[in-house]
Amino acid sequence: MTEFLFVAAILVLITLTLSLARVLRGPAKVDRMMAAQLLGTGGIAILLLAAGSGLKAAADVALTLALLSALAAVAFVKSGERLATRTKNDKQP
Amino acid sequence: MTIPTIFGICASLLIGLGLYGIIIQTRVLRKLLAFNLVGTGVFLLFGVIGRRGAGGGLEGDPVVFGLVITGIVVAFSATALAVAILIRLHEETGDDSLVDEPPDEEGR
Amino acid sequence: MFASLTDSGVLLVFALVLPVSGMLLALLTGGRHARTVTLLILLANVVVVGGIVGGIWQTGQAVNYHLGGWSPPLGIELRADGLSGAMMAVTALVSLAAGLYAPPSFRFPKSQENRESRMSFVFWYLLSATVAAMNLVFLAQDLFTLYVALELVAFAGVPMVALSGSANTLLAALRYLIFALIGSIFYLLGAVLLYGLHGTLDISLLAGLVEPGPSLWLILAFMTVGLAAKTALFPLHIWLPPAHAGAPPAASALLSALVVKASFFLVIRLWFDLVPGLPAPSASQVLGAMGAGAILFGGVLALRQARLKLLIAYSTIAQLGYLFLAFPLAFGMGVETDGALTGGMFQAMAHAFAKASMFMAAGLIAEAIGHDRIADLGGLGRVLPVTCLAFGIAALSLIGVPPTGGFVAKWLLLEAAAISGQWWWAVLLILGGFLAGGYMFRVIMPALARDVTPPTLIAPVSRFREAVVLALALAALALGLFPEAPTELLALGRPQSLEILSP
Amino acid sequence: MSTVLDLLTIVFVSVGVFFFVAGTVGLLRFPDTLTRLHALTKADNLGLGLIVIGLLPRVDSPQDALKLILVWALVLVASSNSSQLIARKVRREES
Amino acid sequence: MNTDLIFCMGLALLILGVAVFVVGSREPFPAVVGFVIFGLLVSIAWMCLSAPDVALTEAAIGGGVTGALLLVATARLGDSSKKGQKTKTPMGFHGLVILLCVAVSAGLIAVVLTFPEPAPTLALVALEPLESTGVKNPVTAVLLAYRALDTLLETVVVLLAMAGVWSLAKDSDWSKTPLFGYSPEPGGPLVLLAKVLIPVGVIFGIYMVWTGSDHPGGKFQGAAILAAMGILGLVAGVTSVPAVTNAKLRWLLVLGPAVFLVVGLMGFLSVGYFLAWPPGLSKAVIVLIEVALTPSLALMLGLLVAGPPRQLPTSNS
Repeated sequence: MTEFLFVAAILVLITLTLSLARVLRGPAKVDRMMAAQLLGTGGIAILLLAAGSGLKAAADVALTLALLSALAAVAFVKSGERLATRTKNDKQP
Repeated sequence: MTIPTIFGICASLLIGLGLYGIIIQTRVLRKLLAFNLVGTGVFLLFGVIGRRGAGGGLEGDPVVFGLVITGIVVAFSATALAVAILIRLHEETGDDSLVDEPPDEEGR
Repeated sequence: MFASLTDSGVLLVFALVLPVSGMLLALLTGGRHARTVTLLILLANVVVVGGIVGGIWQTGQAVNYHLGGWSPPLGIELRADGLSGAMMAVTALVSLAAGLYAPPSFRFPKSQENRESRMSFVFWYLLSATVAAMNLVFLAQDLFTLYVALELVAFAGVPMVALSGSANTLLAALRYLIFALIGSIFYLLGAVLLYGLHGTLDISLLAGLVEPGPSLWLILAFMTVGLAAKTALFPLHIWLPPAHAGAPPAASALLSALVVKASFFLVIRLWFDLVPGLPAPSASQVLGAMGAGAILFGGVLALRQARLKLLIAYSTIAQLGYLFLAFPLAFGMGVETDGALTGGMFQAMAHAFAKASMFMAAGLIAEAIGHDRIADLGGLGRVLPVTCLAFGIAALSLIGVPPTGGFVAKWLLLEAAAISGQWWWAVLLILGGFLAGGYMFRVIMPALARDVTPPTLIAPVSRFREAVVLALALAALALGLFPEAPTELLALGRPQSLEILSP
Repeated sequence: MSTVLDLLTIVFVSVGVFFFVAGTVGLLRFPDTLTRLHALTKADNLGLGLIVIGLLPRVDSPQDALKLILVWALVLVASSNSSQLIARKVRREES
Repeated sequence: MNTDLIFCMGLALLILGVAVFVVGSREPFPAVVGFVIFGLLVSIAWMCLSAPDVALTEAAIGGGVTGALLLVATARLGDSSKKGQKTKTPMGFHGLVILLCVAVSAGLIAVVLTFPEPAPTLALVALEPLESTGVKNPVTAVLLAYRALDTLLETVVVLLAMAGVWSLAKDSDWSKTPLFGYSPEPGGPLVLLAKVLIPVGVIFGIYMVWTGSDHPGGKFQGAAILAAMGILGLVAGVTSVPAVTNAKLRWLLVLGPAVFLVVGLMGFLSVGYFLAWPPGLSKAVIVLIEVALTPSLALMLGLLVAGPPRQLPTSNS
């Protein structure tokens, strides 16, 4: 059973790698931020799977991440960034 | 290949990569990010050493893990201080690189 | 098991607890009280350090203390040998002098009663912090505690650089912080690897465990380069001149006299205590070559500065170079010569007094005549005689003219060069003396000139502050007049290998 | 009994992981920001929720179960709120 | 090959990939987003290394609080630098730097691969007196008994850095309050979010401190979570910071370190050593110190992020 949970964790890890592509490509800041949010949720999922396989403390780490990923998103929105702006290097490929 | 070895190599590469960033990047914020990569690499390396030192029913060397926690807090304080200076510098000069300002003409 | 309160080891604890409580009290009381509290703490620190030095002197051995009763490798040990005692004494005196000199520079707002101003609060707070950090550097025996100490030193030094808040000083502070951070993280990397190899961070335990080999050389390289960057050793020096020249005079004095010595002291601990004599002689020659680069480069640039504070700052780079000559002179030919270490430490102490005096004198000059352009200092000796006298004595010590502390330092280094047959370092020492003479006389000769109209004073100079500056210069002189006691102190409580070799 | 619970875990976790994959594909393939936002909220809320349900049979105390559900609830609140914030701001900037 | 090994390898590769992106990305904003993700992945790596205490610290500080700090910093610094980008590094220098960094990494890998077997460790030494400290979490015993000095000094480091941040205020702003980010718009989903998250976070932060003596967790993790909640409140406009000259604020900051010092000095009287805890009362003393340190530390960490005291911006951005 632990094996199965690890396989599931590996699969989530692969989806994280894929959504990393959106962080890399942008184009708008909001795209990068959203992809980061998905990565955050994915990380939480991995930690919960670890907690399910007996690593109890992983649930606390997941809870911490859940609380703090919200902070990052809020700081981003309120920081006065123009979200829809594309970053400079994307305009000139 | 064991888990400590994997992360040991990962940490070594992080340190080299971060050092490259610190030297090459001209903007201070990017230097700080690179410095944090080096810091994380050093802490991970320490963690690897701690994991290797598992024994007596413990899954790692608690002394190492305690010190790493201290190190992370110290590195954070350093980053926060640097960011604060950087923002203040930016307010004064509108710039955020370490390129020289024209020096003060008048001695005080 | 029960250590009584009269044990001199307890004083080591108070050398840390006092300045830390000074920080807490300054934060708590704020305003005018911060100054009073800090000055009292600095005085008490002089007494405590005096007690520690007395303890080392009487027993002839290092004083140590196991915190919480836990002994290494699990716990942390504080240990004061002769080197620590001497450096702590210098720190206590210089910081007290800075505290006595500073008040007029950091006035309080007149309108409100006990409301504090930014600069005064920050300065007094950082002064206690500097003393705490320096004492910790000299006392800690644990490589990780020393890492925390290094960060404390940096976090106390950086805001001091930026105290005036101008764009130039902010830039200098930022640059300094980045060098300091990289330096300490590479120092930590070395410490971490040592733990991985030997399972302890205690210096004296490690000294019995380390074995020569590629791993050790890599570790030593990381730690030494990291610490050299923090000491502003050539070619990692670029951050220093703007940082030291831009701070208020009392802060510049602390930065140049004390803060850069912290990382130098750790290089000494590393090479002389952790791996005594293990590295190949060629490694110490590389350190010496960097020191030589600093002496020449710093000297030449000091010759070309137009402003007094910058000249003094570049002279710091050159004088720091001498410190690193101790390594090739001690280990360069495969034989350990004890005089080299003593010479290096003498240089550290004499430079601390002389440079603190010089920066504070420059501060008085700038306040009195409104600028510090070297070209317009002609005839200054007639209007500010005491300040110029202090500056002159300090300059003689930096040049290495007898009978100053700087002379003893350079003489001991020359002697070590002769004993170990390394004539090239002797040539460099003499050349460095000429350079220092050149840039110092650029200031002193015009100041003594009789045929020019002296600059007009725009503000009166406090006699008391002049006395403080002069006292520091006299301390540098005293080191040269009475060199026996400090020499003996430096040799106390040292590891066996070096004691045998001492004459 | 345990095989039934194991089967439950396998089914729910698998479907949860599937939603993560779907969300990622959406994030990569959908043409514009707001549809991507839509894909994202679906994925993390549903995917994580299913994984939590799948793991519930495996915890050994009610506190631990509560913790898992709390994590999910937090992610739900945080992501829906921040998505709303982001969407508002993007709309305002685009108009 | 085992699945856990495959997972760790994938994770290590992903960490390295994100790190390359953080260093290589041309613009600062994507690099910072990359860094936040990096922190998240590293905290999972700490779980792989069986160090849950560190994983919690990294999740709270490395990912969350640092992330917020850097995101706001990039926004205030803007996208382009006036002078930085003009200076091109010469090719020869670039090559030398690459050579240096490759050499550093290669040297480190060589040391890692030749670490002694069996590994030297203090695990057994640390375990032996664990019972006398009364706590069950050996990491807490390290931080508050065997190496309590490091922890005491670390709070001093944070306090010093915080004063360093304050020192950057303009002279006229000294009696003002630290502001984080921009002045918030009242109402909206943000306030709701803050009102839901903050109570949960505060409870969780306190739980973290409370559980720390026996299970993974402790004051640093708890304080970081509390600090994060404070920052969230600040951003949402539901909490505010008093002026840095405020006496109550100063008291609260000093409280933790002062209790630590005083209790440490009492060790002289009870056991005969500074920072020694009386046998039997060890756990009580450790818990007392943790409880006293938490609010001070949380405040320090939050104020580190909040920046120097500033005048409220008059014009709306």
